[in-house]
Amino acid sequence: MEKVIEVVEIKKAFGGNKVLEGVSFSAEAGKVLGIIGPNGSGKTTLINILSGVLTQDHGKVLFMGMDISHEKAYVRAKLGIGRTFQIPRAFPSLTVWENLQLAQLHSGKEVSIESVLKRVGLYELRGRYSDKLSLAQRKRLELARALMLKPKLLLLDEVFAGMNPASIWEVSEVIKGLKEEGLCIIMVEHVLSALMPLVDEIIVLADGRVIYWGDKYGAFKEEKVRRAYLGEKYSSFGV
Amino acid sequence: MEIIFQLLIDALLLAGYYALLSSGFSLMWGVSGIINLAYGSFVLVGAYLVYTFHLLEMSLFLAFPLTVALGLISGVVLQHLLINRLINYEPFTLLVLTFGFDMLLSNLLNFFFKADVRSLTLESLSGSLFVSHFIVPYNKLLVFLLSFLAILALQLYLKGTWTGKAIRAVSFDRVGAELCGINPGKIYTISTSLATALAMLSGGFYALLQGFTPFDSGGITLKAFFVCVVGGLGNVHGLLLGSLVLALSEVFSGFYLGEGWKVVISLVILVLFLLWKPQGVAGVKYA
Amino acid sequence: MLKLLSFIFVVGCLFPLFANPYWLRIASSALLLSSLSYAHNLLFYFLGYPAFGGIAFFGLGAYTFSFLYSKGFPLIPSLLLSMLIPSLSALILLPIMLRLKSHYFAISTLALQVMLMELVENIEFFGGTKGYALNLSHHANIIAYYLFLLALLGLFLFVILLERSVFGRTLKAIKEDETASLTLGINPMPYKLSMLLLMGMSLGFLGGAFSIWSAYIDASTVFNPTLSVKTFFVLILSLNSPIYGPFLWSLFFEMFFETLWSNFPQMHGILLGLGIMLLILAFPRGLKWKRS
Amino acid sequence: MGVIWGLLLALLSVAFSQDVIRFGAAVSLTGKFAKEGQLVKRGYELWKERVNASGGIKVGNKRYKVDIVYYDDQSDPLTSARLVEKLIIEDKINFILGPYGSAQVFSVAPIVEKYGALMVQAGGASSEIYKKGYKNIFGLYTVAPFYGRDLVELATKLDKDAKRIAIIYEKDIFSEDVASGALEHAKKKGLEVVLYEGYPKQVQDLSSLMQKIRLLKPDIVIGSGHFQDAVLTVKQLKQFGINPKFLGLTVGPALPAFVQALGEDAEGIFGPVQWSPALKYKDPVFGSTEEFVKLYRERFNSDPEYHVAGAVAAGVVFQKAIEDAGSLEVDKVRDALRKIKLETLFGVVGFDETGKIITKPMAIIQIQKGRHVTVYPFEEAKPIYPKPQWK
Repeated sequence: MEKVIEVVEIKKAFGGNKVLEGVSFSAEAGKVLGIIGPNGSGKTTLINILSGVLTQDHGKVLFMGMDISHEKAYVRAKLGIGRTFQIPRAFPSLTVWENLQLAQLHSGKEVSIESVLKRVGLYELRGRYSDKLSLAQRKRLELARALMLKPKLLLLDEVFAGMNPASIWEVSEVIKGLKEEGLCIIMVEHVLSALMPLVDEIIVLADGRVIYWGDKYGAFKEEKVRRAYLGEKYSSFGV
Repeated sequence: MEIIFQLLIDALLLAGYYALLSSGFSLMWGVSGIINLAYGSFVLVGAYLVYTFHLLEMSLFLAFPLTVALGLISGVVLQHLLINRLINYEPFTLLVLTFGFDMLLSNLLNFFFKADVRSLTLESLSGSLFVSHFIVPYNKLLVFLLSFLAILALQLYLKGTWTGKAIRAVSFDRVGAELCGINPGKIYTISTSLATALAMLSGGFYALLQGFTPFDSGGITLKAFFVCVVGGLGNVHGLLLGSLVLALSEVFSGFYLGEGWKVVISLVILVLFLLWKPQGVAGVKYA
Repeated sequence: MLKLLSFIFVVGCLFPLFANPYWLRIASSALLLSSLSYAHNLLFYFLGYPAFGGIAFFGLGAYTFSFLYSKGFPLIPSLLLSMLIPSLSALILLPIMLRLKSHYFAISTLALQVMLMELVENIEFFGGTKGYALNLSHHANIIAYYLFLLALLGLFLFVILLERSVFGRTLKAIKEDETASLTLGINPMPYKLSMLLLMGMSLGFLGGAFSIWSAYIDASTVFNPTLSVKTFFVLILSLNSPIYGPFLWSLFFEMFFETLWSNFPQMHGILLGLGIMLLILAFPRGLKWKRS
Repeated sequence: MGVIWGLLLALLSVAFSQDVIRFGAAVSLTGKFAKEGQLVKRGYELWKERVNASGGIKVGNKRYKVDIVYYDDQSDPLTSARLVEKLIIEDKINFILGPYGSAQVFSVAPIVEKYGALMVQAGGASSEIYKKGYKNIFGLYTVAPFYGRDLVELATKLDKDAKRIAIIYEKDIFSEDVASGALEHAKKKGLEVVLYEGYPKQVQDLSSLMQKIRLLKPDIVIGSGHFQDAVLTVKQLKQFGINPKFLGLTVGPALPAFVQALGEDAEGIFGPVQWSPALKYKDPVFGSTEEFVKLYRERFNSDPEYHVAGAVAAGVVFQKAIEDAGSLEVDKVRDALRKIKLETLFGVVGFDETGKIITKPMAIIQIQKGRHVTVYPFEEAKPIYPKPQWK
């Protein structure tokens, strides 16, 4: 399988505090890669670097074999990298439909708004202004917006956070469907119960370093992972 | 060659005054984040007050403290009547409010004092001190010393007293300060009234230094803004450094390029700093 | 929307035929103020940048026009150049736009405006402190009036189209959340660039028309910060009605303050300052008319 | 009986409802030019009172009283332009008596020309005003370059080896014009111009300039500006201990307020003037210069300045032109003004096609023991040279 995204020795620091200290990994089409780790381990920064919102201090990002390390965010979006935000950023003065219409115009891809809205379950709310939506609905809107780009790589930043179980199930189905269609999906997530069924591989980030990358079941056997995740005292708990 | 030293002396004297002139503006901006465009008019109100007191045969030793007292009171009034109403709206609305207030104040001054050029020329200060072939006008020297003392007093107050520490705490982190039981509202009022008092005090010195008209306020506010942007907010080194840069640029461009270029050169420096180093040379807080 | 536009067009064209010079002057200054507001709104309402110092390009247009016209250039080419030069120089704002937000952006553009004023006064080549006295024909006032009317109608139509178009919605997306719009494939640069050029161009044109209207211009009149505050005063009040607001508020503003000026010129400055304070205190978020 | 009453009433009404010619003037009553502006207004008022006392202006067989509407332009050119526009379109006045200050005249002229009104001004001397091809603008001041030229002429006459000259000027179209006249003449006379520099109008502190002058040690200092500039220049020259042998300042020295402001320090300073009370001319309204000066001294117990005399002359010239034209129509009065050749207390008044006065020379006064004395072109008293040191 050809690698959709490859990340080589990514380093990033804000002022003195180093957030990412040499992160490397890759992911293929049709695979879901989960990224977990305690707060402040650099997960969201990593997503921002992959999507071009931030630029790394050091290291390379390859997408479908092309080096996009220094491409701007809107160029990466056009290439087919869609993303959602930890705190949803819908455009308040535009309706749901207008949000997607904007994405359709600028992505230049032939994707029908109606089908995407139906897929994420927002079709009935298409005329509503996005600041009138609930948190979960706004997350679906962001997912829909990303799908308008006909993405090959989808970056989901804690899409399940704050969602009720029913929506979690629905969105999981959508993600499964996308996976079958051959999308490569990277999910940063804390809701492990929802994440585990979806992912093929897991990366555990701690203090800006990858301390585990591999099959999802092996992750929690690792002593380092438990200590990083559950803290010193409880690391041996429930072994 | 000694003209360079002469210019440096002039710049130093001017820098001392500019530090006091912009201290109020910097305090208000640093603590409550308000850019007070009416600051220049408060300086002029101070100048006209001292001028009027002097006309009424009042000795300056009484005129200045009275002006400072009036400054403290008007600061409290300004904060409660006007600023507090818009404090939680877009900061831009405060900009428009203070600009309208500046227009009101300068036109009121024009209404009462007419647009004639006034100045406070004291016989004792009109001469100059000749040190070998360097010249130090008495009025500039006196204003330099008094400004220095005033800034020292301000520093002692901010560093020494409890309220002073509270003001500095609020200026660094409002939320943090609030968590330790400091009521930011009260601190804003104190800092605004302190700022207007400093403005009026420096207005009195302005009258000693040169002639003034009701419509000089724009130029004064711009100088204070320059010092805060270039020097940076949040500490006295920024204030002193910013004033020195302003004084040096004015004195040297005035001498080598001509009087007209003083303001232009300082504005060019200001815009460059706004572009590349908005937090200023020694500033700790983001401007 | 278009009903109001055609109404303004008809009334506007016929107005000078039976208005005496006094009312013609009030109408002209109202048209000028509303056009200035619409021009500034291209950046303020559509992109969220309060170009407090936008009047710098108005002044630049006035100086370009007067400089060329007094050198013998005919009216139309001078007017065209007085659109071109300010719109190109508006690009100076681009680097500032990229780094500074909201009221810091406002202050730095104001500093730019005052700098331009001082610069123009210091360089003899631009007429120095003399400024320009243009000898114009008797019906210069009428020409200026129609130029202002043309500017208003043009900008008014443009704003209406912009508000409805996808281009307009993209601008608002960039204004509301530039990062999010980036991830949709929107490159904000060409949008900011085009709005800057448009604002510079329309302000330059208004500067040229102002020179014809006032016949005498000097640095402190056409770079006057009071003009910036009057414009933003109108914009703040029309925050919630970008289509009608600027036009109607300008009409009210000029009507009120112009008659005020002629009856008691002394009190004009005092009441203008007081008026600005009272209105901003009363409507900090602008008057709520209609969610247009 | 009824008939006589009717006649009497008719006669009375004619006398009282006598027609009025309204003139308009936007003058600087406050601001930087307040001193000079108030004197110009005083000149207009003196002319008005005298004309109305002697029955008013005769147009054809009717007599018109004179009324003047004043506005204060606060020494700002734009306000001046707007106020004159207000005079023309709101107050419907077509005869404009000029404002004080060349910048104000420069800003008002296009407005007067645009609305087809008519202006006679005795307040702006800059030659720029007459380069615009205006038809309805007439000025009684000899143009500014003569101020500078005569000062340099006098300086070189008094002292052959005074070679180093410094010229500083307020950046204003009058002061720059004077400075250029002085510069041109200084070069012609082979003087070494060590400094030629302007300063912005609103500046109140010239220390940078003073440092330069102190360094250059010129023999002759020419300061071109208005009243405030002259006072500021003297104060700062003294503060910086600069003692030029010849000090010439425009506008300031001619005003008594100059001596009041500076006292001792005003001694020996030269000032170019448009007119001096020592001149001898006849006048159609005041009889002669002496009679005017006597009347002025009795009323204001001080010598009249050239600003007052010029303003009075402006009124007299306007009046004569209206009487010559025998009508109130602007075009007819303008043609009468163009052809006028009138000896007034201010001097012989005659205009060229641009409206500039060409028939009146300048004079220079010096402050001696608190009074100004004409020392050029004729010597009312010996000029003191070099200037006494600052006390």
